[in-house]
Amino acid sequence: MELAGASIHDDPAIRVWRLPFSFCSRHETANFHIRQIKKQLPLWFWIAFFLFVSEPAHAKSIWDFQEPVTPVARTSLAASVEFMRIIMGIYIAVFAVFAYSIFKHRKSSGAQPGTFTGPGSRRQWILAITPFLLLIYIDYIWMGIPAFHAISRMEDTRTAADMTVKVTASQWKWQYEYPDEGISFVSAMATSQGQIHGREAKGEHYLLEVDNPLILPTNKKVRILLISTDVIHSWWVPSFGVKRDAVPGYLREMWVNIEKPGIYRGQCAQLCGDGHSFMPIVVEAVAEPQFNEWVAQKKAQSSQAEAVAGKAWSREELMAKGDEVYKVVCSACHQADGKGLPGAFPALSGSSIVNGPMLDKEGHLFKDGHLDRVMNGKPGTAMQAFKNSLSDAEIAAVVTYERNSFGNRMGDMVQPAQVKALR
Amino acid sequence: MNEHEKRERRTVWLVVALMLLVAVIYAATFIKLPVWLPALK
Amino acid sequence: MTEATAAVAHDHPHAGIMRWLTTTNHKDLGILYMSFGGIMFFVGGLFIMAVRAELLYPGLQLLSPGMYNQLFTLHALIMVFGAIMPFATGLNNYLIPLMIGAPDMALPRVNNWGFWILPFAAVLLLIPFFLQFFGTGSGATGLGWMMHNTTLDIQSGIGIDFAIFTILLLGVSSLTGAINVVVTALNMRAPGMVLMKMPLFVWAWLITAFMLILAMPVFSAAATMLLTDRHFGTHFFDAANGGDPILLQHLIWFFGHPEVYIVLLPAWGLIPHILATFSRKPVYGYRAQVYALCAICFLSFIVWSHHMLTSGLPLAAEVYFMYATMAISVPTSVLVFCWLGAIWRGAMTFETPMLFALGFVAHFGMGALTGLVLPDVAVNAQHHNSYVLVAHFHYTFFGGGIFGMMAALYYWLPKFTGHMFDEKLGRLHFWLTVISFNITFIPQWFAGLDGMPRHVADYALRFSAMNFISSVGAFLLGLTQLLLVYIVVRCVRGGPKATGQVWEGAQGLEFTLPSPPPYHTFETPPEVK
Amino acid sequence: MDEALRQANRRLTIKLLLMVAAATGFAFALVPFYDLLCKVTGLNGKTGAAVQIAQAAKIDTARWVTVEFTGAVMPGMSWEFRPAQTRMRVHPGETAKTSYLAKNPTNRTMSGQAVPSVSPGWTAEHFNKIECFCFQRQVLQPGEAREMPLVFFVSPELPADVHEITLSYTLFPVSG
Repeated sequence: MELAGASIHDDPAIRVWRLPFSFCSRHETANFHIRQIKKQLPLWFWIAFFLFVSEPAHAKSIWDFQEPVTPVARTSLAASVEFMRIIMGIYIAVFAVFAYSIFKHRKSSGAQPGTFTGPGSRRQWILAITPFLLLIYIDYIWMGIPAFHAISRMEDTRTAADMTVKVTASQWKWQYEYPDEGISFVSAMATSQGQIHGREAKGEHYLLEVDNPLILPTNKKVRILLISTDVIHSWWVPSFGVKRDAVPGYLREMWVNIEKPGIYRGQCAQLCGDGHSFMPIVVEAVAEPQFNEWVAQKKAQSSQAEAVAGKAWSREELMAKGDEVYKVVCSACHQADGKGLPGAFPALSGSSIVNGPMLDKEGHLFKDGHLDRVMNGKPGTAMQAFKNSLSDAEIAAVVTYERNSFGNRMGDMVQPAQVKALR
Repeated sequence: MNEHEKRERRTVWLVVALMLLVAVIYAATFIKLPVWLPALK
Repeated sequence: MTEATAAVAHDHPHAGIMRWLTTTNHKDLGILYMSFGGIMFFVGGLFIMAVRAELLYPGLQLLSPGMYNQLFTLHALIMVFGAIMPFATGLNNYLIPLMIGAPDMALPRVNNWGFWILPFAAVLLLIPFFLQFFGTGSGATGLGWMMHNTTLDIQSGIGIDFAIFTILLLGVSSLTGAINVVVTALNMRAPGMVLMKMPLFVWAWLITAFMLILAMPVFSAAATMLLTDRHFGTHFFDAANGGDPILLQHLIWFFGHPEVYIVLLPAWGLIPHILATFSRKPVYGYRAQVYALCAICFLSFIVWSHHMLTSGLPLAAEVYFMYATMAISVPTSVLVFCWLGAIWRGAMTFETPMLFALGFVAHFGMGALTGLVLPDVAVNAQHHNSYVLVAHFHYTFFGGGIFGMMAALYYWLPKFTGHMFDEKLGRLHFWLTVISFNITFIPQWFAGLDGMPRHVADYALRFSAMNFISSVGAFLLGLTQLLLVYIVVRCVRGGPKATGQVWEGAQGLEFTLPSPPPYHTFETPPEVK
Repeated sequence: MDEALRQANRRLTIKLLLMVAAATGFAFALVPFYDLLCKVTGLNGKTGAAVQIAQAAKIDTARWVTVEFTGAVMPGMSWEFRPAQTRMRVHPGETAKTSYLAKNPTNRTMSGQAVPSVSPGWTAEHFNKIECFCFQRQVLQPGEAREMPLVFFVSPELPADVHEITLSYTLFPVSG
């Protein structure tokens, strides 16, 4: 199983924000951006050209969303394109009249001001009323009726779903759960802090890449349940045409039916605190056989992990594995030497929690002790609940490692089987 | 009562009425809206 | 003696600073309000410049995400509550008594109080922002202008509490102002000025005042509930104890949607004045406009949930809010139709106020028409909280609200100061504003259509080009506004004398007075035919 | 400034100060006042939600509704909390029984409160809980595991369009 990559929590610059103006922009990255932009500029000119010059036949390419791959997304794209055409038509029609008036009825061309204050003749009344009837027709019939069908499709409960996925949002990651398969994992952004702060070149999928993508089968109606464990988030993949808030304590649902295999990327769409920009969603849609293969593989992995957790580990095994896990998961905040970053991340070296009890005599988890912190996190801080993303063996290993490194000499260890019992 | 006094009296009543309206809406938000709004969920 | 007559009894203003601190004169207070609005316009602008500088390139260059959240939140709060609303209130203070032939506002001392709350509210909002640089607290509120996320977990610290107190203070200020407008408009009109002869600007403000009175208490109550949730153990919005985080959104948008019209209505009221003046024609469709404004006022209270169509409303509610929202397009298009009627077959000249008024119509038209698309729930699922939305409401707030305020400023500036402003510079200001405004916001449509969410401090590479152009446009737009300061300061200092009429086609009681109008006006009410 | 005016100003100052004092006092009085109000009116769920007793509802054997169960634990709760089964099929009107499993693996007695939520939200009124652990706070001793029963029925009035209902419990920590 892959380990959770560096997340937003790992970045000291975000925590130490009393110095908000860090002038760390480098010349080479600036050049890089400009090259990027140059590459995209023709697109912009192209769009501007179509917006101002072309006829509505080309409008589709202007108002394009990302490629729609679900029936809902296709419907909403079609509605959006048509609606945009209509309003551009109205805009051009209305402002053509304005423009005509502005050019014709000027004092400098000798126009004499009228004295009318409203429609006078019957003809003028008809002229005045028609646009409103047309508008009502557009609102409630032309666009209103398809819109109603689109909504009832979006909120469709008539057809049963083929499978269910539960999405649990928290600051700033997504946990995906397949209740029927018993699979659950955490998905967090995989873009490095170096890329964000301009120390490394930005990759192709900058900010839109995760460690564990959500895998979904194509051509299946997938019900997506949404809930949050802290603040309101919003799950949005533009290609799917659906967006729904994840509310703490309140279950929400929506559905997708992906018609085309591929990798689709989205982001959290509800301001949810400092890491709002760093909460991407990546969905990999695969054909059903591959999906089943993936499920089988995941299940094999977890039964393998369980088998590994079942055996008794030696101290050396735990320490070696713990070193590995620590480097990937913990060192970004607590640093490679376990000294932490003063004012931002606590040191593990000499820490009273690490050097304190973790299990009591009966084998119960010591509340707010070392193991509890690692498994269940500390609310309101960057320390997340790692029991959602690490296996029993990984937790046991890293805790054992921390208690016996950086000058900590607890001498004790914890077995994966114990961790398993405490989940 | 002359025109001026009448206007003053009207002013006072109007202000009192508007302030009452504000107070009622403020109170209703606390008391009634949590009761009404679940219907929207 | 009532306050009204007492104020009139003070024949001469105090000298120096005491004049401005103690004044109950509607013209002085109008100028105070407008100056305050102007200053806050630049404070809010400065904040958004920092935001756009961060967004110039992908990656985090200047700001931490927390700082970024604070800056755009303060930008929004300051622009809406600190710049546009006070400026519109300043206009009503100065102009309503002149337009209806009253000696002053009905409640001059309340008027003074209402104004002097504002600077303190602004200080309260900004204190936590500056305190963080000295190591105290965790900064100002960073939740977006309507604070529509649950605030219990998202941000601890004093920022939100200060914002809540700011909102409560602003509530008091707006409500006193609103009550004052209602009483003045209903009770202080010159003999012969029946309601249906009242100038449209006064009508628009009367309706705005009613909207404030109906909506502001809800906002204040929501803020109070938030405060008690945070500190006194209530559970209105806390899911743990049966509260509902979505209730906060309902309450806040119940205010927030009328608020959009509170910002826009004053501008809608003054645009017909300006269009009529420079077309040298009477106002077109006066009654239709009054009824349209009333209809919009009513509709604005029953459509709030279209701001939360992705929050998981039941199907029936989604359908209702969609159709109800679409209904707003009808009275709004009545207004546009009347604006067209106002210039049709006129004898137009294009002085700066007229340019801004026409710019208002063109840009607001774009914002309004895109507002017709957004309530379509299926489409909304795509546009909600994307940059499409950012572009949309800037076309209405800036293209509508601010263009309207600028038109009004140029239109009445000679009346306020007694001097004409530099017409050439005014036109330059207009064209630069239009160009840079569109450079700023057109790319945001495309970024949004392409899937860029709003409120993000950093973005994926596919949005780079659009954000780069948008940022450059924003810097231009910011710089351009310095020209406005120069024009206004020069006009206040001196310039060619303005006549009482000021503009050739100007109508209305305020133009029967000399420019600038004397300290006390209409002590004996004029007769209106 | 003449004496009369000065006196009038002084009186006004005193009155205003008194008003400030009264307003402050009122603000403090609000908390007990609000408690009283809640107690009297039953607002904000303070009197506790009433358990709906199943009427002799007609069982609609022609229809099946799938009920899914899911659980979430808020951060700070070190508990394990999950449904005993993830889904079951019931007829509308039929009384069904299932349970949630909770375990407190820590060495401390802790209490939690489960808040239910039903999706689609508007079907909540058709989802009736006869017996539910969500009405009281749950106290678990160190190491204690408990099976918490849930008895419910789906109302036959449930619109025919709905085939799936999901019930979620979010376990919140209760402090104090």
